[in-house]
Amino acid sequence: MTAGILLLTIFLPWAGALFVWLVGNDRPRLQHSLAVGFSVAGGVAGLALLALGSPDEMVVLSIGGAFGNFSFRPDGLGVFLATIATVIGSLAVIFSVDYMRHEAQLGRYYALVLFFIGSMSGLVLTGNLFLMFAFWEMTALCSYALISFYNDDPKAVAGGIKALVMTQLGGIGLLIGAILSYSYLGTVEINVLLDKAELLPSNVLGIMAFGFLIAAAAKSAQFPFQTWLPDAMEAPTPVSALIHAATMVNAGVYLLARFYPAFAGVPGWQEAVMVVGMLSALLAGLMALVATDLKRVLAYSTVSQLGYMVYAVGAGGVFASQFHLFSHAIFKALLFLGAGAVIHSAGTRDMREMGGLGKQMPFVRTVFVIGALALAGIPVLNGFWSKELVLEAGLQGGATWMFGVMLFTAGLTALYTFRCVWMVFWGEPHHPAHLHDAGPAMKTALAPLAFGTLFSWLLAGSFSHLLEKTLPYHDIHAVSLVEILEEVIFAPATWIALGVVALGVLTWVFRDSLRLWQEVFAGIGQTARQSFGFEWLNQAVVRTTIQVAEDLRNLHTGVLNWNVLAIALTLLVVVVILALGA
Amino acid sequence: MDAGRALLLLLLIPFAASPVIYLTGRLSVLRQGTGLWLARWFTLIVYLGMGLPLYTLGRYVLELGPVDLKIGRIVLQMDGLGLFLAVTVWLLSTLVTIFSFPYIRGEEDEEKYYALLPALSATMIGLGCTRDLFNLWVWFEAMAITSYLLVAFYHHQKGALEATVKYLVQSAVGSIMILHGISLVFARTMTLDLQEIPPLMADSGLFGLAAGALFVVGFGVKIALAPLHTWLPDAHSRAPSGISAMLSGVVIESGLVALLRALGTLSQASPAWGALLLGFGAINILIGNLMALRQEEVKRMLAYSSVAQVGYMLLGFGVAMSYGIADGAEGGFYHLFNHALMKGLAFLAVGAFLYALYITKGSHAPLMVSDLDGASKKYPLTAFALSIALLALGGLPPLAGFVSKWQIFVAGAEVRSTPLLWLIIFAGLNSVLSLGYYAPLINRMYRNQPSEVVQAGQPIAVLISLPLLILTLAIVAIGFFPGWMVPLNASAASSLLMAFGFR
Amino acid sequence: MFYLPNIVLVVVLALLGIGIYCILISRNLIKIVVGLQIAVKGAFLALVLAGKLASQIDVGQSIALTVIVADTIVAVVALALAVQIRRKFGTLDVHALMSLRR
Amino acid sequence: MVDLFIGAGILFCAYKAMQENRLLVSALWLALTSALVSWMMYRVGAAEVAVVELSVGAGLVTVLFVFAINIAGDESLTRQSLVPRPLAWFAVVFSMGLLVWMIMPALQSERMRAVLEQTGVLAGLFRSVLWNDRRVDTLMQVVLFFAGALAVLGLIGEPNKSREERE
Repeated sequence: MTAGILLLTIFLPWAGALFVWLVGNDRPRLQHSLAVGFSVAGGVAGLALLALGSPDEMVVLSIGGAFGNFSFRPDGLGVFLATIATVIGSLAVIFSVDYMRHEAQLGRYYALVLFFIGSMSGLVLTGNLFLMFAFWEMTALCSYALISFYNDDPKAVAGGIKALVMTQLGGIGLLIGAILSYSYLGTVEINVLLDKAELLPSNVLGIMAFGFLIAAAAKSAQFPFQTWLPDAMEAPTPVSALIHAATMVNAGVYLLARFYPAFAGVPGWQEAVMVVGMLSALLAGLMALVATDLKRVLAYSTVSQLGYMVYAVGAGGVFASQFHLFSHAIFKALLFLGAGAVIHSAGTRDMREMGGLGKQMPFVRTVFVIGALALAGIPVLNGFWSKELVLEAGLQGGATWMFGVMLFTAGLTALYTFRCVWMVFWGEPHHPAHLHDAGPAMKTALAPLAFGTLFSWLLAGSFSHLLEKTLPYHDIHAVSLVEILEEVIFAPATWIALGVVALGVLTWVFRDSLRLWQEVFAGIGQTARQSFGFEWLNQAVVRTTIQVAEDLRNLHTGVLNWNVLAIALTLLVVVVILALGA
Repeated sequence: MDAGRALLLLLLIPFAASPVIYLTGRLSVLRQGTGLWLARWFTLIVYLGMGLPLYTLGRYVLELGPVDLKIGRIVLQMDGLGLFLAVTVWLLSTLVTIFSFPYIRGEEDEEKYYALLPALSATMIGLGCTRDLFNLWVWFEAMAITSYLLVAFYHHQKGALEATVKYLVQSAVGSIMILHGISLVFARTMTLDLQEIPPLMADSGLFGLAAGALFVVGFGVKIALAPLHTWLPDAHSRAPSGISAMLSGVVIESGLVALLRALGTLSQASPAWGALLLGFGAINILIGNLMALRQEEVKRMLAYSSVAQVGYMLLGFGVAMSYGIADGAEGGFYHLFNHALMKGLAFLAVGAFLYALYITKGSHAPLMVSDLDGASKKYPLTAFALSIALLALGGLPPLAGFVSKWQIFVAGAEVRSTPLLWLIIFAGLNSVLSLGYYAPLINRMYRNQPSEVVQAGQPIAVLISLPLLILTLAIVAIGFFPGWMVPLNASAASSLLMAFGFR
Repeated sequence: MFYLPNIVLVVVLALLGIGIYCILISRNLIKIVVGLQIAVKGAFLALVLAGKLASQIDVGQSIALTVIVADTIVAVVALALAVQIRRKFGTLDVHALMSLRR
Repeated sequence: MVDLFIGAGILFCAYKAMQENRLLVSALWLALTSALVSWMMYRVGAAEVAVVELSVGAGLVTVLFVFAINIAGDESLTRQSLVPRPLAWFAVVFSMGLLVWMIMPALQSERMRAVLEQTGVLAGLFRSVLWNDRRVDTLMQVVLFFAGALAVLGLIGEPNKSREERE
C-alpha cells in the first residue's frame, strides 16, 4: 500500500510527462488538462504518503554490484519534501494553464515540469546513493531545459547552461562521496552509510563530508555558487516558483540534513556549513536590496533564505532547517507565482516600470503581501516561526558573531521585502494601460498557497513527531506545537530578532531622511550589483577555457606530415616513459 | 546448433554473402537497373541470418564458457570478450544497414557499399574471437582495408579523398608498428597463441616494454589515442553517416579490443600497461572535449566527442588492468556498448538531418551547427533522438551513458588511491565541460524560428526513422534498467581479467 | 659483430626509421606511399627473423607472405587514391590537402 | 660479412629512395631495396618468401608505382618539407635508437644462438604451414583481395554519365 503510493508520487508525474508529450502540440487543451490531471493526482498521492511515513524500506528492486539495490524509503524527511514537490508542483501546473496559454511547444514544457516533479520525489525518497545521484542530475537536467525553454533568447540559453554546468560541478562532490561509500563500505545504501560512518577512515569521511557540502552549495545556489540562480530567472515564472524556489534548490539543504548524523563529527564541517549559509544569506540579502528586476529580487531572497536553512543544519538544527524549508517553499512559491501574475499582466520584470499596480490587481496584491510578510518574518505567519527557530538553533549551536550577522540579515530581509512590495504595488504608477488581475487558474493556484502561508506553522508539532518516528540516526526529539510556540515566544532571541526586523521596516519607511546612510552604502550596493566579483570569476573561467580550446585547435594543422609526426613523437615518448619506469 | 559450427557460420555467412551482394548489385547496375533492391534486402537478410548463430553462441558462452573452433593451428575462440564485441557489432551494423537503404539510395557504387558492410562487420567479429597474435593483425588489417572505400564513399568529393588518404597513411604506419611488436613477441616466446604467451614473456625487461610500446602506439592510431587521433575527425566527418556511426561506434572500439588482447600477452612483462592507458585516457578526455567545444560542423564535433568517450573506456580498462578491479572492466565494456548505441544514434540522427536537408537535394554539404536551428518543429522525432543521444553522451540520467560512467568512476574509487580519485574528479569535470558543447546544440534544435535550411527540408524516410527509434528506446531502457547488460559485460570483463592474470 | 640477428635488427629498425622519415618530410603523396613501402620491408624482415629465432622459420615465412599480400593491397589502394586525388585536386602535394583542419 | 654488406646496401637504397625527388627514380630505388631485402630473407633462411618478395615486392609493386606515376604524372614539387627536418630527424632517430637499445640485448640469448646454429629445414614444410596450420591467415587474404579490389574499382571509377548530367 505505502509502496504503491510511494511509487505513484514518482510515476504518476512521469506517466503524465509521457502522455502530454505524446499528445502533441496540436491539441493544447488536452495537454493542459492532462498535465493538470496527472500533477494533481501526484499531489494527492504525495498528501496520502504524508500520513504513511515509515522508517522501513518499502520498495526494493535488486540490481546489485556498483548500482546497489534500487530502494525507496518513505521516512519523515523524504515524504515531507515529496509532498512539497508534488503539491506545489500541481499548483504550479494549474497556474501554468493561464500563464502558458498560447505558448508554442507546450508539450515540451509540461513534459519537463512533470518529469521534474517525479524526479524530485524520487530524489528525496530513495534510499540508494546511486539513485540519489541519478535523480539529482535529472532535476538538474529538467532545470536546465526549462530555464532555456525560450531557446530563441540567448540569455535564456546561457542561463540554462550556466545552471546545468554549475550544479553538475557541485554534483561531482556528491559523486565522489557516493563512490567512496561504495569503495569503503561496499554499498551505496544511505542508511548503511549513516550507520557505519564512524568506521570509515577519518580522511575519507572528511572528503565525503566536504564533497556533499560542495554539492549542496551548488544545488542550493549557496556561496560560492550563488550566481546561477539569478540567471535562472529566464525560465517561465511557474518554473521559477516550482524549481528555483520551492523544490529543487531545497535539495541541497535536504542533502545536508539527511547526512548530518554521519558528518557532524568531521572536524570543521559544521563550521564550514554555517559559514557557507551565513555568507550566502548576507551577500544575497545585499544583492536583493539593489536589484531592480522583480524575479531577481525574489531569486536573491531565495538564496538568502536557503542560507538560513544551511546555517541551521550546520548549527545542528535539522528540525529548524526543515521547518524553515517547509515555510519557505510555501511562501516563496506564493511570491513567485504572484510575481508571475504581475509580470504576465505588466509585460515587464523591471520594478522601476511598475508601481501602483495594487489598485488594478487587488487579489494579487493581497496574496503577495501575505507572502512578503512571511518572508520578512512578521508574526504570526509561517516564516516568522520557522525563522525564529533557525535563529535560536544558531544561537545554541554556533558562534555568537554569526548569530549577529544572521540577525542583521533578518533586518535586511525586511528592508528589501518592503522595498519590493512598495515598488510594485504602491508608489507612482508607470503603467498607463489598464491591467487585468490574475486569471481563474492563477487564482486557484495562489489561494491555497496564501492559505498555507497563513496556517502551515500549525503543522510544526506533527511534523516533528514524524521526523522523530522515522529518522533512526538523526536524534530528533518530538515537540508539540504548544512547546514550540512557548519556546519561540519566551526566547529573548525572538524579541531581539523582531526588533531588528522592525528596524529594517523602519529603515524603509524613513528612507528619505536616511540619505546620508544611503551614500555610505552606495559602494556596497555597487559591488553587490556585480555579484561581489563572482560573476566576473565565472566569466573568466569560461573565457580561459574557450581560449585554450581555440589555441589547441591551431595545433590541428590538417597536414598529413604533422599527423604522422605526432605518431612518431608519441612512440618516442611512450618508449622513454616505459624505459624510465623500468 | 553446435556451438563451433555456429561460430563458423557467423563468420562465413557475411564473407560468403559479400561477393554475392556485389555481383547482384553490379548486374542490376549494368542492366541500367532497378534491381538494386535485391542487393539491399539481401544484405539485411544476411545480418538477420547472422542473428541465429550469434544467439546460439551467446547462450553457449554465457552458460558454459568459451567456444573453440580450431582451424589448422589457429584457434578461433569465442569467449566473453569476443561475444561482447560480436553482439555490439551485429546490433549496430544491422541498424546501419536499415538506415542506409534510403540514405545511400541512388548513389554511385551503392552495390560496393552493401558488399563491404557485412565484410567489415565480419572482420570485427573475427578480430574479437581469434586466439592467435598474428591472426589478430590480419583481422585488424582486413578491417582497415574494408573500411577505406567506405570512408571514401563520396570519392567525387575532395574532402572524402583527403580524409581517406590521411586515414590510410596513419593506419598503415600504425599497423607496421604492430607487426614489429608481433615479431618481438614471436621471437622470444616461439609461439603466437595468446594464451601461451603471457608466462613466456615474464621477466623480459626492456624487450617486453619495447613490444608493448609498439602495440600501444600501433593500435593507438586506430583507437584514436590522443595525440594519434588526428585522422579521426576527418574520416568521421567525411564518410557517409552510416559509416561514421560504424567507425565511431564499433571500429575504433574493435581497435581497443585488439589492443587489450595484444597487451594481454604482455601482462606479465610489466605492470605499466594499465597506468599507460590511464594516462592516455586522461589526455583523450581533455583533448577530445576541448576540441569539440568550438566545432561548427556537427559531425566533426561528434567525432571529437568520440575521442573523449574513448578516454572514459580507457579509464575503466586501465583500472582493471592495473588493479584487477572487475567493476573497471565491466564499466569499460558497458561504456563501450553504450557508446556504440549513443554515438551510433547521434551520427544516424545527424545523418537523418543531412538526408532531409541536403542529400535529397543532391548536395553533400556538411551539416553545420547553425543548420539545426529550430529543427524540432519540422523533425520532432529526429531532433528528440539527437537530443537523447547528446544528453546520454554528456552522462545525464536516466540515460545509458550515465550508468556506465558511474560504474567506471566507482571502479576508480575502489582502488582507494588518491591519484585515482583526482583522476576521477578530472574526468567528472570534463563531463561537465562536455555539456558546454552538447547543450547548445540541443537548445538550437528547440528554437521556435527554424533556419532557412530546415524550412526548405524534405521529409525523412521511414526506414531512417526506424533505427533512430530503436536506438533511442535502447538508450533510455538501459538508463532505467542498468542490470540488463550486466551478464554480457561481466563475462567480457572476466575474459579480460583472466588475460591479465587476475582470475 | 657479424651476428646475424643484430645486423637484421638494425636494418629492420633503420628501414622503419627511414620509411617514417620519408613520410614525415615528403610532400608528394606517391613519395609517402614509397615511405610506407620502405617501412613495410622492415616488417617482413622482422617477421622472418622472428620466425628464425623462434625456430619456426616456416611460420615466419607464412606470416610474412600474408603481410606482403596485405601491404601490397594497401599500397595499391593508396596509389589509386593518389591517382584520384591528382584528378580532383590537380596536384599530389600534401599541402593542398588541408581543407580538413582545426 | 656478406650480411653486413647486404644490410648496408639495403639501407643505402632505402636512403636513396627516400631522398630522391623524381618519383620514377625513387620507385626504382625502392625496387632495388626490395631485391636486397629478399636476399637478406634468403640469408636468414626464408627461401620461399624471398622469392615472393622478389616477384611481388620488387616486381609487381614497382610496376604498380610506374603505372600510377604514369597516370598521375611526375610532378616536381619543392623539396621544402612541411615538418622541420631536424624535428623529424630527432623523432625518428631517437625512437628507433631507443628501440634498438631495448631489443638488442635480448637477441643474444643462448637459446637464440642455438637456434641459429641449426641448419637444414625440412622441404615442403612451408607449404603445409601456409595451407594447413595457418589456413585462416591464408583464407583471409581472399577477403583482403576482395576488399582491395572493390576499393580500387570504386576509387578509380569515373562518374557515370547519368550522374554527371545531374551535377
